[in-house]
Amino acid sequence: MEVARYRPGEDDEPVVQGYDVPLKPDWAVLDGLNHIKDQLDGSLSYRWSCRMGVCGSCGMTVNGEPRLTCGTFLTEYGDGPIRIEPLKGFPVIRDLVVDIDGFLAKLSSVRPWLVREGEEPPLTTEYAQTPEQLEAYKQYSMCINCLLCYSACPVYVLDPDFLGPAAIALAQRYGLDSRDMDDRFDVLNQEDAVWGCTFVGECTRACPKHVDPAEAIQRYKLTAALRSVLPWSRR
Amino acid sequence: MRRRLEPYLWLLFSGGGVVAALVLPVLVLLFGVLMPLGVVDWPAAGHLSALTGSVLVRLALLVVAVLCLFHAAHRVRFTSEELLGIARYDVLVAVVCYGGAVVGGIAAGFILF
Amino acid sequence: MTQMIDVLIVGGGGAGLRAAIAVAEADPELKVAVVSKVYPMRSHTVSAEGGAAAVIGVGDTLDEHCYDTISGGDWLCDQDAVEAFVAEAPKELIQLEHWGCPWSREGDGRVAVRPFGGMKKMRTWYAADKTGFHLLHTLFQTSLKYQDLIRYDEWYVTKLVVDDGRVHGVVAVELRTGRIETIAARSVILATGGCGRVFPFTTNAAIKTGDGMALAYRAGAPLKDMEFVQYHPTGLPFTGILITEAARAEGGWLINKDGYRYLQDYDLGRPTPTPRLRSMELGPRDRLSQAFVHEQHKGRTVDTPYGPVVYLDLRHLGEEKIDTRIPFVRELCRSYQNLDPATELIPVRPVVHYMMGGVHTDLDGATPIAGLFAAGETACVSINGANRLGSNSLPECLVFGRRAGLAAAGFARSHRDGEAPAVRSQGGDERRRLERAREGGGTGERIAGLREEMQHTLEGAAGIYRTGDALAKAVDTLAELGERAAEARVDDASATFNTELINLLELHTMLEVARTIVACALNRQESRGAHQRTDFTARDDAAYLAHSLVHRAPDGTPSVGLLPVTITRWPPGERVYGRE
Amino acid sequence: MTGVSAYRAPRDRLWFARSRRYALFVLRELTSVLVAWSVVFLGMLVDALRGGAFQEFAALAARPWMIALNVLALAATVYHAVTFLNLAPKATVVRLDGWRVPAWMIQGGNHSAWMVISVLIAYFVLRSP
Ligand SMILES: Cc1cc2nc3c(=O)[nH]c(=O)nc-3n(C[C@H](O)[C@H](O)[C@H](O)COP(=O)(O)OP(=O)(O)OC[C@H]3O[C@@H](n4cnc5c(N)ncnc54)[C@H](O)[C@@H]3O)c2cc1C
Ligand code: SF4
Ligand code: F3S
Ligand code: FES
Repeated sequence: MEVARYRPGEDDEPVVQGYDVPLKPDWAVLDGLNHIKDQLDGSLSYRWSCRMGVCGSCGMTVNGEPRLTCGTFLTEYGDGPIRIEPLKGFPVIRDLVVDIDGFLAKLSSVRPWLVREGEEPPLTTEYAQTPEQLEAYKQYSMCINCLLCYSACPVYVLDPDFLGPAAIALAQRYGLDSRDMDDRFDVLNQEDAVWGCTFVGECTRACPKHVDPAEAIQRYKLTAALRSVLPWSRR
Repeated sequence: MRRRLEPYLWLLFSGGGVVAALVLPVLVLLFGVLMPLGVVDWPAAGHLSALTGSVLVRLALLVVAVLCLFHAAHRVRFTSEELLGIARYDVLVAVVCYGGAVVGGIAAGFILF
Repeated sequence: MTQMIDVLIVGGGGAGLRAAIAVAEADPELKVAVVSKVYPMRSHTVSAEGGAAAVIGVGDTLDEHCYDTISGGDWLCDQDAVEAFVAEAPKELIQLEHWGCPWSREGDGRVAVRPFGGMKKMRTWYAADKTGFHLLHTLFQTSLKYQDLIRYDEWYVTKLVVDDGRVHGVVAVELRTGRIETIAARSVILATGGCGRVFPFTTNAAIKTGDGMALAYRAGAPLKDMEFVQYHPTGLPFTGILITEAARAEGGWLINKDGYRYLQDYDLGRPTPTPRLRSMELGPRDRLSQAFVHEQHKGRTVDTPYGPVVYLDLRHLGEEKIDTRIPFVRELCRSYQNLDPATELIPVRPVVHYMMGGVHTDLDGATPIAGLFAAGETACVSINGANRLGSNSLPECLVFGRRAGLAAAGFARSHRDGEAPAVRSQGGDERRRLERAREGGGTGERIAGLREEMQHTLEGAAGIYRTGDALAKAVDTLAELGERAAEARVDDASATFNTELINLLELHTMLEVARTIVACALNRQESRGAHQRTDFTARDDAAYLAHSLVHRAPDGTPSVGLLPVTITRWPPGERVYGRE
Repeated sequence: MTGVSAYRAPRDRLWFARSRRYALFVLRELTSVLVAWSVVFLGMLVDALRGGAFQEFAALAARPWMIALNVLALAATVYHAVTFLNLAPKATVVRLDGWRVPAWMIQGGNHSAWMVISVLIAYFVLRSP
């Protein structure tokens, strides 16, 4: 495995370090990294936790492609070498660890919570929602914030101010929820938001959870355009 | 200001994309490739003139031309910004691109009417 | 030195975030902070699959949920806690619905429920089979609404500042910069989750290292019922990835190498084609995991490179049901086991899953240390007793997260004094200790080797079945491992994102917790729920209808005592499954 | 809070050459240049018709470089049509009774419409007077 190392203060830019890792059929790339950390070089830093593809922390660039390392297997790459780099498009804090605070700020900016007007009903009954209404946004609620889509999107990589695929998909997740009363037009109808996307579509390809953020964005473009043409129509 | 324009530009772009997809390939195939190569004969000039004689057809052609040009302008704007990294000059690029489309549209209008 | 925090919450999982929102809602004037060693939405609550139990259905009653919980816990639950829990759980799940949680629905728009192990009625709410994921993201995203909420993301808490029986704050390392800070606080809530990583084979994420338990224990608070470690009967071999109980609730069967539904041999009822509540595959987890060990001894399991397995059979459910009810199970099997459960058998074996024990608290999450609270898996309010029922834990995080939040807010409001001198002095000591750990390097063995040795010691001595001899030996092994760990080798002297230092600190906390598990298990000379002694095979209510309470003695060794169980309305009885 | 020492990769000038799919995307976007050319070309045709210079136009169109250019334009407009009509269902999610019309149906509909319109245009152009 060829692993990009970056030690702030020591390196001016990432350098590649090679390690010999046994090729075991059951091993994910993450198991390979753990082998390095546990047996060969304790100073390698990277994030991981659930190793079942749901916590979203182990995204890295594997042979040029953004992948979840816990769900990518060594055997996919034959005898190697496999090159592991941090996710593209983000500042690198150390080794394979990138700075994602920018994304968290973007996420907060789209109001990713249920917006209601008026009194909240008592805690004895739920809001009704049919399976069809659930289906309307369900897909967009599956995002694990792994940020592979950002790393795959050239628009984001060129311009870090772009609101980006996952944040817009999550805005749509609430926007299309039958219980929500906000359309998030003010934040989404922006040049750095949906209009920044040129529909490269790589975000959807990279997404391990089939969220299809590209679709979420294009749908909002139509919504926003219709809303602009017919100002009295809300959603 | 730009923010409020963006949705309209996108509508024009999308409309242009659809129109371009539906009508351009066959026209280019006929007039640009098959006829010049002699695979099919050029129709009589009179027939074509008659076709474009009707105001309705000419209006339709104008719409097609304008939309397609807008479509192209929009894409050229973004692609050039992405390829050349000149997004910071977006306003200028936009003026040039859409301006080109407007000029083209006016020219089309002159030709047709 | 930073500002004075009113309520400082350590942990951004289900319990921690629920507590934070409760405080923010109750009193916007209070300064609330959440410290978490991972970004909150990465917390392990995200992995919970099956569901969350609360009574809503017609024909179900609070008393029945209480009874299922108490009998499931082999009468070691505090019944006043269970009653409070059961009564508040429905409100919490509805609250979550109001915050947008995408619960699965019935055709008419009501929330749907499914059956679950050890539950007599269908009362488990679910969001397909990603319940914890949706719950956590809903909580996290809702918490973003409270813009005054302070977050310390990727900060690792190393110590509680306690002076004169009262908590005054915490010391924490910021991973990104290596900065060591003392955060002064009027009250602290521990919500750091479980400690499955002290075992070698677990469903738990890498972050589940029992930090909160060790923090409280070192600060002088007792831990409770640490011997009760839940094995989940269906983990995938090698990875330990969990195949949720929902797979059995939807009708999956457990079969041995002869294709025989072996649970019928272990007093869990007769096999029926469709699932029956509290019977066979829907029995409680302790009994199912124990049945596996017996099958293994009878030679009716299948050997694989990763140990013996039995099979979970979902084939008869059909593709459509699998895809709508338990799609994540199929996804996990495909990506991690390379098989399709619609047509193939899933190899499974028992896997360490959940910690019934934890920091001793009362019904409001308060520990014996003033101002210190605990909630979630790290706490032991004692609703789980000797064995937790599946789907009780997520609502536990919510109910007691909220309660702890409100209680801590109350505490902070009534203690408006300024910063205690201990903050500065203890903070300084801890900083020097950490700096030494980072720079000293250590000369001994690798962290990973020590960790593995500890894990195997625990598995050998404190697994599904335990004996006094093995436990006594483990006490010595762990003490010796503790000494070796103090000398462990650290390659990484960098301040920036030094995960090796964190690994070392986690090893120390795990060793601390491991020693309490073994000590409690050694002390309890009976078999109850998840604690099965082959040298004391019967339940002994006369001597042990009591919680284990373990304190840290001044020399660092655990000292175990007993504390009576609160019984309100359900006197101890026999645990009956599969029979009417 | 951003650490002072975080490393930012410099702008990658050749990002579009890094993967086949990026290149295909850029190609898709660049079809727009030839779309514009096609409009210009057809404009010239109409202009020639109305100015009575049809023969000159036909001669110009028959120049080899012109044919080559138009073959390229044909390829580009076809590529544009295929990609654009395929992507259309992304923006327009159609639901009937809560049932989401699958993308392939919308795409199929789009492509059928394209064929029908093409045939109609060809018919009107080629129909002998
Ligand atoms: C695979 C799996 C499936 C499960 N399925 C179900 C189910 O279907 N139903 C059910 O009811 N229960 C289920 N459970 C159990 C349930 O998910 C957990 O008990 C519960 O989520 C624990 O939540 P928590 O908030 O206590 O802790 P966690 O979610 O584990 O959060 C711990 C938090 O503490 C932080 N932290 C820890 N140590 C430190 C430190 N030193 N410094 C700073 N921060 C720290 C972490 O960063 C994290 O934010 C499941 C568990 C597993 C493992
Ligand atoms: S949309 Fe997909 S790729 Fe992007 S962050 Fe979410 S899960 Fe990851
Ligand atoms: S890759 Fe980027 S440009 Fe749009 S469609 Fe996806 S966000
Ligand atoms: S480790 Fe959690 S997604 Fe890979």
